[in-house]
Amino acid sequence: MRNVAIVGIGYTPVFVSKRRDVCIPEMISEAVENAFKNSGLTPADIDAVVFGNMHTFEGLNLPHLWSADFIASLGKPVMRIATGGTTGMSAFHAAYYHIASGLHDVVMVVTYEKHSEGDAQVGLMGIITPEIMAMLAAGIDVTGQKGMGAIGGGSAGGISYQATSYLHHSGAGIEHIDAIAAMERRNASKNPYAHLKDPEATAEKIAQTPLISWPIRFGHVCPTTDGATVCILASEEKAAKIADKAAWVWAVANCASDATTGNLIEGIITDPGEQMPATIAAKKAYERAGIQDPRKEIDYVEIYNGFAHQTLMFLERIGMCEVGEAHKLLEKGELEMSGSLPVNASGGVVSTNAIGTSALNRVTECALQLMGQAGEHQVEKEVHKALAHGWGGLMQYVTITILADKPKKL
Amino acid sequence: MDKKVAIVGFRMKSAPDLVTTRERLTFELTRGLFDDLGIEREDVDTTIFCTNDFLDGRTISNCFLEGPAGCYMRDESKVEMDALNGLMYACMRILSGQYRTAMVVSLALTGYQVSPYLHIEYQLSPIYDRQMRLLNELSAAALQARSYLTRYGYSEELLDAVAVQALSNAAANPYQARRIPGVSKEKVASSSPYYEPLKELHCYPPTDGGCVLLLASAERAKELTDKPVWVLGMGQSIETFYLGERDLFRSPSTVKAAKRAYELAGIKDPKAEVDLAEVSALFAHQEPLLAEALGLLEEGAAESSYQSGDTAVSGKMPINPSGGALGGHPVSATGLIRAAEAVRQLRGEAGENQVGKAEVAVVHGQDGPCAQQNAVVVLGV
Amino acid sequence: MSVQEETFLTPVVPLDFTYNYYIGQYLTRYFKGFKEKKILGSRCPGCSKVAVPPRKYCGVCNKVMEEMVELPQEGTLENFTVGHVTMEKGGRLSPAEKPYVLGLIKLDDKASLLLHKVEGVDPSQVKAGMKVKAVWKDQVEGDYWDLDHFEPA
Amino acid sequence: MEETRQVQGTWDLSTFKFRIEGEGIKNMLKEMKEAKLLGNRCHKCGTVYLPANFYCRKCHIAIHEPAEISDHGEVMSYTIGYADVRGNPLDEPRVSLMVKLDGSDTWIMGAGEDMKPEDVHIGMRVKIKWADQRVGNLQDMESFIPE
Repeated sequence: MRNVAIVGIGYTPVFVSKRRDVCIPEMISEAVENAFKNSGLTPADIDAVVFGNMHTFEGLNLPHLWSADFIASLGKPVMRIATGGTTGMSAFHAAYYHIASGLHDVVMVVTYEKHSEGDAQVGLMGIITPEIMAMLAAGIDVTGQKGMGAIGGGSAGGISYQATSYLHHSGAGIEHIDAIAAMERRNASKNPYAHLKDPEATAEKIAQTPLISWPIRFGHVCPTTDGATVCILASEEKAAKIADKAAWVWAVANCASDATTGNLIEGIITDPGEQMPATIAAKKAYERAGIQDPRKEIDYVEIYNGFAHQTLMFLERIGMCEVGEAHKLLEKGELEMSGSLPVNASGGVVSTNAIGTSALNRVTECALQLMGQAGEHQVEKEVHKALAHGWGGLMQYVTITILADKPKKL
Repeated sequence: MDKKVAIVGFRMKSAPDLVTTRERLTFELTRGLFDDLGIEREDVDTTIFCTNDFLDGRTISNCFLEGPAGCYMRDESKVEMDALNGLMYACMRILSGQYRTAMVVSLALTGYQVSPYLHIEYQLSPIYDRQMRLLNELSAAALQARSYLTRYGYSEELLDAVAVQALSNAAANPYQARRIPGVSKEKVASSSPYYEPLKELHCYPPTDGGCVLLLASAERAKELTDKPVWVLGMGQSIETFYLGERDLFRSPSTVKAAKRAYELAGIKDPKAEVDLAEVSALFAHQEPLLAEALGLLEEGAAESSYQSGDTAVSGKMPINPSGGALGGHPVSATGLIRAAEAVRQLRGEAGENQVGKAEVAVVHGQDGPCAQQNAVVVLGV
Repeated sequence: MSVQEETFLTPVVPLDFTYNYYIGQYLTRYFKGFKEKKILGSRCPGCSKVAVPPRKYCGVCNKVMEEMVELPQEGTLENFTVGHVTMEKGGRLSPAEKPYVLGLIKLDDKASLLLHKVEGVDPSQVKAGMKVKAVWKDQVEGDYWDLDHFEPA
Repeated sequence: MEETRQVQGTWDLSTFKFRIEGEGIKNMLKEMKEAKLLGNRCHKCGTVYLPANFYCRKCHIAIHEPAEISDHGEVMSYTIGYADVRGNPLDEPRVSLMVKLDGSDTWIMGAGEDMKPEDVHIGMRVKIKWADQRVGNLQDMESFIPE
């Protein structure tokens, strides 16, 4: 095992709903340029590239091929990773193993999404379209008008079942989902690379947005964003030469549940509130990082929260607090940038969701906090260890990355 | 890489049309592999999937396969490329020290369900090539074939010779999908013209199939098999996307990938040290083209090599003794199938297609129009 | 695990997902050139290679190709193929009504080869090295097919 | 920078021929004519799947043992719909339930009837309301009603 560090981060200058001015590789190249500026490295320093996005969202197969000339990759190994919402972090993990294996020293992760060119709703539906069509033939009514058709009863789909289950088991109320959504939109207003920003957001304001499907409101749901993120990783020896400041990888882990195995009805969603993969992946990550008590040892957390309740729910699932405790921490202000357990100072996925980048941004945002480079959204407490969480697949796959401000003792 | 990671087992299957589902094929191959090795799913530390969303007609196409592959509530990831890249990622995971075993799972049902050419269609630039509709997988390959033949002054008969050798080898290989008994030059030459100079039998057939393969650390490999096949080296590289800027008659990315793989494997003279090659040549011209890039054939000597039988099963540099991708190309799984075929050779289990001396094999996988991106793995016993 | 076809469900999915791609700054310039029947490329400040159609990056030099240059309308057929099939969207092959020629055309020694249709010549008579020239639509609109095809010069 | 024009592309799933697992659901539909629910059970770990699955995800073995499942069960989770799939508001809120049927280890989803949204809760007991005229299709299960 070798130590691996993050030595450079590059974002597109903006994360917005439509980049009408650029084609896909042009947009990606902006983040690559910024990563070189940020790290002081040049294309010649890069040994290998890992590339990730949700390619059915833009109707492009293996888009790293088209982008190859724009991402400083010619003549280098390029690996394409795709695991759904977690793609960005899965790509980061692949880059980590490129280096930890001893085969490469400096590896660049390139992720993007240009939602404006496709349709995320249909892209997501593409996961289970054949199953839905088969169910239609078998007599299901997917509009949820009657009978066995209630696939979530609305556009929020299976997520609503998850949120209900979370509220029931934690004792939290919909007002807590409103409050965490408001906190993240406020945090986003301090992050230049966030999409939905509202410095004046309050729980009351969020509560005024219409309900889609209890307990999910429009104000709880992530936007669709255009943007790209690049992250450069290096081995310990190289990092010492090229970086003044670095964030160090202490552990990476993942766990998959099962989407379906021909069990069509139950297969639409899995373990709605239980999210056992999150618990299993976090446990593995703590073991690998040598962390005994995550609540004491981890200073900062970035949660992948396509929907606002997930910030609270996943804090509990990954053992950062007891079941039923997250909303109490929120009430006390502990999850704020000034609190004892700051979460999603970036604004989270609920504020910015260029899907391919979303799970990587959880990692890069932890890295910025560790290096003290988060600018206006730098949290007040000192950050020595941080945890990034990614969630995706068909709501059944979780990735975890633990970073620290020092290399791990091997 | 010094015998740190071994291939300990594999299962594969190909046919023009497998009457099955992705889930059933995944279960069948992985259960078979576990039974071969006497292990259970808990013995697999991590799984790497290589499937393609466009061919599967699904977003995140592996997320229905975790159960059938045995990684329910376990560790996995997905490399959305030719599965030889998945094998490379699995090796990296083992080399890091984090995992002792890693399984690669790849499959595609492109025979009956969907056209395999869709795979390349969606790789083309949506703002230019896909609007013009001049370029497709076959027209691109034809331009590459012409460029290659012209450059070295080969006749079009070279394509027939390569195809006959590959298809004859495939006919004797029970794992292949396209098995034409008694295939002849005349049969190949009289097959339907696609894009000149390529005809139907110069091109891979639409294929259903898949392959699973288990890798293990040196220590764990000893417990799992008496016949480990070692991963000695690997490399991968990409070149420009733009066909109009590539010398289509050569494959610089394969040259780079091979250089890296040979360095890691300690191979200085591939012509002398390599015993056979399994090359993902999707079209007849690509086999000699890629074999040259791999440093196995003399540049410009392809016609004489194929005529003299040097590249045949009994020759001094057997290329695709399995029959290669002209015998079957379940897109994504092809590179992994090449690896499994090399394992059969290195274990001396290749039956009629067994080459004489088989101690070091080179395996190749490709992605992109005209093999824009290439992966090379060196295996040995 | 061989099973009968009847075991399976075979749903028809009557869905064609639609994508809308922004063409970006460089292809926009190319089509602006078309409005004046000009073929434009972008030149790399590193290797001075010219990309046709133009694009932002030279992947070899990793440099932005800001400079636009006009290319000659006449060039050499470097490589070609005669198509006997057509490929529909979705990758379905069908026999072509009649054979047709696709060529890679060199407009300038420094320029990348441009893939286009070659017409006005019997497909069996096409030779690499032929001189060809651009044929424009009478009415140009700054669109893909303004540059209609190439023909022997 | 200036806005640029858009061009179209499509991903035509209509050209695909999908084969998906159907044995379990076909057998289930057949039995539904008799107002019965048929799944299967793993002979090794006892997990019961509805519809029947061809393998056990926990044991990773092929499974064949049929298992009859009750039409009574417990609400695992629920949601109250206020908007349709396109986000347009509904005339009245719609109850949707996720129910674990007694004797099964999987769950099914369906509409809840004869219950007020404010009365629905996790752990609530419900049963399937069967159609009078059953044809062997999912519409045979009309809804869940309180037990």
